[in-house]
Amino acid sequence: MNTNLVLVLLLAPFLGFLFNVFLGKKAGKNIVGIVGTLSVAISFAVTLYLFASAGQEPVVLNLFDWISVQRFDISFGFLIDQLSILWLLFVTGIGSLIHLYSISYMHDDEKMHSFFAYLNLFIFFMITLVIGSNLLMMFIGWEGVGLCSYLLIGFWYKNQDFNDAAKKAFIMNRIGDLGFLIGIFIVGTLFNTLDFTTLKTTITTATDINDFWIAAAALALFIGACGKSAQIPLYTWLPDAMAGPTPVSALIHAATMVTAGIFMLTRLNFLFDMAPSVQNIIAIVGACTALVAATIALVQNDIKKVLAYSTVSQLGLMFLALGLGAYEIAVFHVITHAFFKACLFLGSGSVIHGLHGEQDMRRMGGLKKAMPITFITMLIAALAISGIFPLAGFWSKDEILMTAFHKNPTLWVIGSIASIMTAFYMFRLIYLTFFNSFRGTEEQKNHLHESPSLITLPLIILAILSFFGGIISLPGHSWLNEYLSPLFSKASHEAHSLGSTEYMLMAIATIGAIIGIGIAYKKYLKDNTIPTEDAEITGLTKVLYNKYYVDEAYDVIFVKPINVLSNYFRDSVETTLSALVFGLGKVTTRFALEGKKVHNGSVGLYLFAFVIGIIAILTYLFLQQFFT
Amino acid sequence: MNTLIAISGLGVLCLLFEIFNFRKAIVPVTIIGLLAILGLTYAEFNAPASFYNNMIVVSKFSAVFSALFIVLTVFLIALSHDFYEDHQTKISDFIAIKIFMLAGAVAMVSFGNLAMFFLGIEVLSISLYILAASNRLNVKSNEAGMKYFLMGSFASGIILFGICFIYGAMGSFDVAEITEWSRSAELPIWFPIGITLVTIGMLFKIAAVPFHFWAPDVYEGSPTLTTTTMSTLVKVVAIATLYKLLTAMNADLSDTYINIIIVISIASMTVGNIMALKQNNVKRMLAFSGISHAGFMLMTLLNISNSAGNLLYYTTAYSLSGIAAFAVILYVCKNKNNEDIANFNGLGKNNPLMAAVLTASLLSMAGIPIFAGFFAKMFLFTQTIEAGYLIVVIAAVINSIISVGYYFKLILAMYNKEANEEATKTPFVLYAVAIVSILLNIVLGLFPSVVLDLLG
Amino acid sequence: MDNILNQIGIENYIFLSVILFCIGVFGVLYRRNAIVVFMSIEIMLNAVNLLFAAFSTYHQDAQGQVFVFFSMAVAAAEVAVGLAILVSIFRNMHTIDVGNLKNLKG
Amino acid sequence: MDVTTLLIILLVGTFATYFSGDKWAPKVALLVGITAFASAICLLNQYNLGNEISYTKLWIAKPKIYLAFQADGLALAMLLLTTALTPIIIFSSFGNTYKNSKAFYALIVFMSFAMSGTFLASDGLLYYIFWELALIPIYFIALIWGNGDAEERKKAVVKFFIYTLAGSLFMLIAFIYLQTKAGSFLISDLTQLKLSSTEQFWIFLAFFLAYAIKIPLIPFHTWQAKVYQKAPTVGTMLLSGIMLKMGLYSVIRWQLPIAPLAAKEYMYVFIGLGIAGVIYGSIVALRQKDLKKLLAYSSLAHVGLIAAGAYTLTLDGLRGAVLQMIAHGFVVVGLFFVAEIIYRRYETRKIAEMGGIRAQTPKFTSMFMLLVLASVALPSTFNFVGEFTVLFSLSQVNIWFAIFGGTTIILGAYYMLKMFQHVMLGETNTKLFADVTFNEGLTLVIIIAVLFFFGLYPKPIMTLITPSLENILTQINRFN
Repeated sequence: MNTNLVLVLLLAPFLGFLFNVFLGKKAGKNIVGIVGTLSVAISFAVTLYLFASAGQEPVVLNLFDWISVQRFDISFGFLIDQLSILWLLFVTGIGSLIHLYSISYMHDDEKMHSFFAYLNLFIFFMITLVIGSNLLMMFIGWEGVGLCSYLLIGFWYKNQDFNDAAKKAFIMNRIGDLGFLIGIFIVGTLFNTLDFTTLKTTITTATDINDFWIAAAALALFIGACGKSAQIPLYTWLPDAMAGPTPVSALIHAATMVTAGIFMLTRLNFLFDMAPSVQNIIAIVGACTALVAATIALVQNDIKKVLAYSTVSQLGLMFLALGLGAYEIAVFHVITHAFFKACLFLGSGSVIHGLHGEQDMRRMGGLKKAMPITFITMLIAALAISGIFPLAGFWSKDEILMTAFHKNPTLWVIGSIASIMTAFYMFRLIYLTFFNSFRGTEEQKNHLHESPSLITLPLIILAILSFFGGIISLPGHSWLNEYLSPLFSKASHEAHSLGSTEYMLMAIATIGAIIGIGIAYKKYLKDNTIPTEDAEITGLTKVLYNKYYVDEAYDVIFVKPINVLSNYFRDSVETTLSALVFGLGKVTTRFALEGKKVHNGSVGLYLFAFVIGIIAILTYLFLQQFFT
Repeated sequence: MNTLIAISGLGVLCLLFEIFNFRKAIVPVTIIGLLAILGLTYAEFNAPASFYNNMIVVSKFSAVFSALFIVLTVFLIALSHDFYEDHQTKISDFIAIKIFMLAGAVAMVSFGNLAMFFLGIEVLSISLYILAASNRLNVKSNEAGMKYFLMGSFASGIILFGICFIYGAMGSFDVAEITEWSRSAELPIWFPIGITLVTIGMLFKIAAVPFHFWAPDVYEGSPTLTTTTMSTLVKVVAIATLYKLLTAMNADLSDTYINIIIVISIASMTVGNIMALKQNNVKRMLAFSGISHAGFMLMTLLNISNSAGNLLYYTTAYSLSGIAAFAVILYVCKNKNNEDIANFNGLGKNNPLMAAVLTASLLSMAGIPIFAGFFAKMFLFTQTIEAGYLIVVIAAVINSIISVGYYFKLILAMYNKEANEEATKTPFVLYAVAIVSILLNIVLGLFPSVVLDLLG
Repeated sequence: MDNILNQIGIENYIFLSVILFCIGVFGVLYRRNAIVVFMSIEIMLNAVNLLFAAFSTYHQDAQGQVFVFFSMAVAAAEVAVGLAILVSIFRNMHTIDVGNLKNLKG
Repeated sequence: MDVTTLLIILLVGTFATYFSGDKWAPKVALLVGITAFASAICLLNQYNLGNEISYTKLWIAKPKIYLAFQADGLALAMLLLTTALTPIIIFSSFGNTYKNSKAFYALIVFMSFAMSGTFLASDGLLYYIFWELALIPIYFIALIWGNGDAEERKKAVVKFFIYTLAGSLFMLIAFIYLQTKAGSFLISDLTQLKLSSTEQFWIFLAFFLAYAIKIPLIPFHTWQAKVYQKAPTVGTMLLSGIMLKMGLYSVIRWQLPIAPLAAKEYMYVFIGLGIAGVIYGSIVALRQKDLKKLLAYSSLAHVGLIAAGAYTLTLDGLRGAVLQMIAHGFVVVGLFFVAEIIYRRYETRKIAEMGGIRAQTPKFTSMFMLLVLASVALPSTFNFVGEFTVLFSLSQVNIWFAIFGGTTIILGAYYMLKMFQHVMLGETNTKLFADVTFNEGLTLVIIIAVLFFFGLYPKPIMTLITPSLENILTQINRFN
């Protein structure tokens, strides 16, 4: 394959970005939409070509030397292999769909051109992240997507709360990024290279490896992943990120960017395989995140918040898989999740669109007649995420749970509970949104309508994908595993031969899901209970509703102290320091004032001093004479 | 020798001018005369000799310093033209006195015999007493004159006493003989006492702590032009003479001496600078700054055997910037009854050129590159460190930091404050003197070797 | 040659003149009347002159005595100037008290 | 072309500017600046051709002082920075009118002359002279054309002057002492000296005082914020963009090679100091109410990191430091210019009185955003290259340094974004904010272009500076 192709793949979105930035306003909304979407579609086409034509061997393209340090040079280069192609496929694919969707969704916004500009820029950076040939190239993309997410979360910048959310997202990511950087430093120091291919060979062949430093590197990198992929303790930014327009939430905060962490770990699987201790940490963190997020999602009333937390918990499951060393399964779940979560978000977007910006599920209900397509698609996606046979989610989630069961039953338990909850809150969402009678204002009621085809088309496609997505890796013979196998240092653990345990586990999982759905059905369809208003929420629910008060805790533990410290430094330390410097001057002037009193103009005194001087000198002379 | 005679002759001439009523011509003629005499000195520079059985001994040292004195006097005379314009009748007297003072100064640096030294110093001092008190109707001027006179004659007494002891020890006034014997024989205790007393007398003249008390009062009280004379010419003369005296009497100073000088030098710097910080009267401030500079000049005595060049350079740089500064002060404080810093407010706008000159000269005194003052200090520090007195240098550095404080007070007044009245037109002479002297200063900064190599 | 000096001894001359000198100094320090101060200074100078004479005899050398003339002449000139200043002060301030000279200070 | 030509151009330019009168002074100054830049490029070209660019001539015989200039890669890099920023800074001031502008612009040109001299001089005393000379113009610029209450300004400026002078005088002593040892001030001789470790310690300290105040490192930074705030923006740009690089440059050029033993022995102390500066500066910047002060503290943080990098005594550290110097030079000038642009329209520097500007000014917003991103070292900006290299070198010394130093990317993002949010975002401001004029836009575009070009392709600069830095390293390591 030739360089130009890759450059096209990379630069198409960038050109789209430039066009929308400089000409977008003049060109008019339709052109903007078309250009934006096309530029991504081109990349998608190229990706498909690569996918079709690419051989087994990874291809490396080095454009030029970028940064040099004493130990090694870092080249500005790209690496095309199975993993990157796979990621490109759904990044650009879903990307194009969401662009398409946005054309209609953002049509009423006067800053549509900048919206598309940012989206294109995001795709550009995402591609860079995926095809970067070394850690630092990946880091460019890594920070770049962070930037775009900042820009898009704060897209409606007139609302300072949104801006705060954006800032929070960027800074939390930065915390992770520091970890990433440190990881890069350690890796560079240990192996004198940041290049993936070289690293792989070095590490796999290396004989004497300092386990501690490997672990340190792995841990640092994992912190980076936590930042991007919203794992405990750095997950709180993701729910707030829902401030951005819904397509953004779908693209960046569900399907693609947040999976960057998984991508990175998978990329560096050979490194993490060297650090089992860290893998355990990853698994545990993943499991906990899955559970915690799920519990929070149980009681949220903002439709997007529910989805956001479900995203966090799904990401948790993926990390659980990574922690267990089952990278391809994680990847599998990433893909399926991309399908159904994107679908869900876009669906919710369609709903919000239909209700003119209403996001509170307590103000919805009974929409299934008004917006049938949205309803159907979302239902499919919901079933998929709940893990109902034979939808995509079932396969991927099941694989994870099976692996967990084999490696560590407790984690399996946690995972299963999380997925049961998932089933529950997803259907809570479905029931509250689409069933029973409409609870919104009359005015909204009259305008209820199905969204235009530009919105529904992506929904349908994604729904189909989330229905059949599972086939790429069925137990027994998994195309995915074979496709990815060259990546992994350890022989990829073969798909479980379907024994009795496996079937039993599948059964348990399905039953669990059904139970979850059942409860939701009983509570929200039969009894038609509507979640209470914020004011009356009490007890455990209140704690969950307020996300365990984690944000508040962070505020108290980190943000406030820093600001207090800042004030203290500004008002006390600074003034003291400068007072010290001025103080010297003050002291001397003090002396001067005293001195003025001495020079009191009386000749007598002057002469007296004169004589004293003489006497002093003479006596000193004499003493010298005598004592020497 | 010829220099001395010529100068005295010129003095007499000035007096005659008054009689023949050539008042107008007096200043230019004197200046021309002095310049001619400068030529004479150049001749003497190449031909060292001694006259009247060693009463006068002309050496490179004396010749160069006499030249410096003459140059300074030229500036002073030039300034005096419009300074005395409102009492023209006395101008010839004043100029004559200045010339005689110059004669005294020359005698002081080229003495070969303590008698000559004493006469020189007295001629200088007495002329100064007169100049200090010259503004008869002004109480301050009187007071200044009186104070200076009392303390000055007291100091003369001390010097005389010292000379007497030296004579007692050596039985001769001839410097050459004294030097000889001071090297050879077991000396009576009187000799060091004598030297010390004379030194103290000179320290008084250069206003070193603790013999400095007269300086601020006298500087403040005297007419500005006299202050100029004191702070430039007289200080230079005194330190040069002291240097020559000590080199002549006992070339290698004993540690005792060195210690005394170190203490006095550091004390002078510190007291001078600190006291200058809180002065509102510019002349008074410069008096204290002069005291601190005296401290710096004393550092040359620490490495006495080979610091003649540095001394010359330092004094030249210092006096040139002094002349420039005072020229501006004369302009600013003309027909004002005081010399407070307030008078300088807004000079930067009213008269940028003069302001620039004053700034430059102050920067030179503060020792900022490229002005000569910086190199002067630099060379001083170098040779002091070479002589191994790092402490003194550090003290000196700390002092130069303090000194910036008050020099910049003036600069700030000029540029940062609003003027309180309109600019007055500047007489050409002031411009000329100010600019020429500051230019000389800068040139010295760019080519230090010119002066430095005169006394290698 | 046996002159009076040998009988008394040079030291005594020195002591005498030192004492005289100190008297002069103290006079300058403690008297406030300008005239008296002048006189004290004169005492100092004359003490020195005495010593000069003594030394010159001691050394059998005329220079000392010549020097005395110098110093006397100088002293005369000095005092002349001093008195002149004093007169103008008296004109302006109607006092000859040195202690009152305190306009210049600080 | 001779190395002195450039200096002569600038010196003559100073007078040309002054005598061209108030009306023409700005244009003449700009012309001079550009000419200087061109000649700097010529020098660079010659250097790349492999010519020795140096000039040595005995100036004063005793003590031996040479008129010695030498332009190696490092010096050239700094020279280019100076000569590139000078015209930009002059051009940026075209929007304002200054009373007695001929003097104003003459001083600017003179300052750039002095600073170029500092970077070029290879004789200790000559270097010191230029170092001091650079102080005079900025003193007057800040004093006469500064803003805010005259008394306060006076206080701040005088403090700045005396403080920096105090530092450098001790450096002078050190130089003189070295001269008495080596017999000349030439750096080639001074770096030959075999000083005892105690001597080195004291000399190192003397230098350190001068540089720590100039750079400034905590706790010697107290002059900075106030002066930056009070000085006219042009002055602030000169100070932050070029002048504080003089200190850092001198650390690399003079302090480390002359007293390496001390540098090695107390490495941790000085790195620690630098990093403390990073954290302290960032935290103080968080709660600043005045835009210029905030930027001042941000640059305190950045130079802290640079200094830390320089004191690692590794090639990466030095290289990163130099790269970061240049990057920071550009970005900080840009940011101060942004502050100036806002001031021209709103006549305030209080962040509280801004906000809601973005809606009115798409161009300005995006440029400002890009500058902010550069200053928080987003990858693909020049600052990232520098910061990455420095942090990497720190991690070589001790990983904890890298971790604590790395907090700059978090805290930096925090205060910069916070600032951006409160200055630009929010409900549309009632006061009208005209978008950037052509001049302003051009200035910013140039700066941004530089930042991003070298961010993606820093190789030219790296290849330029690396050999000379390797020389310096060999001098540093001559004791072992």
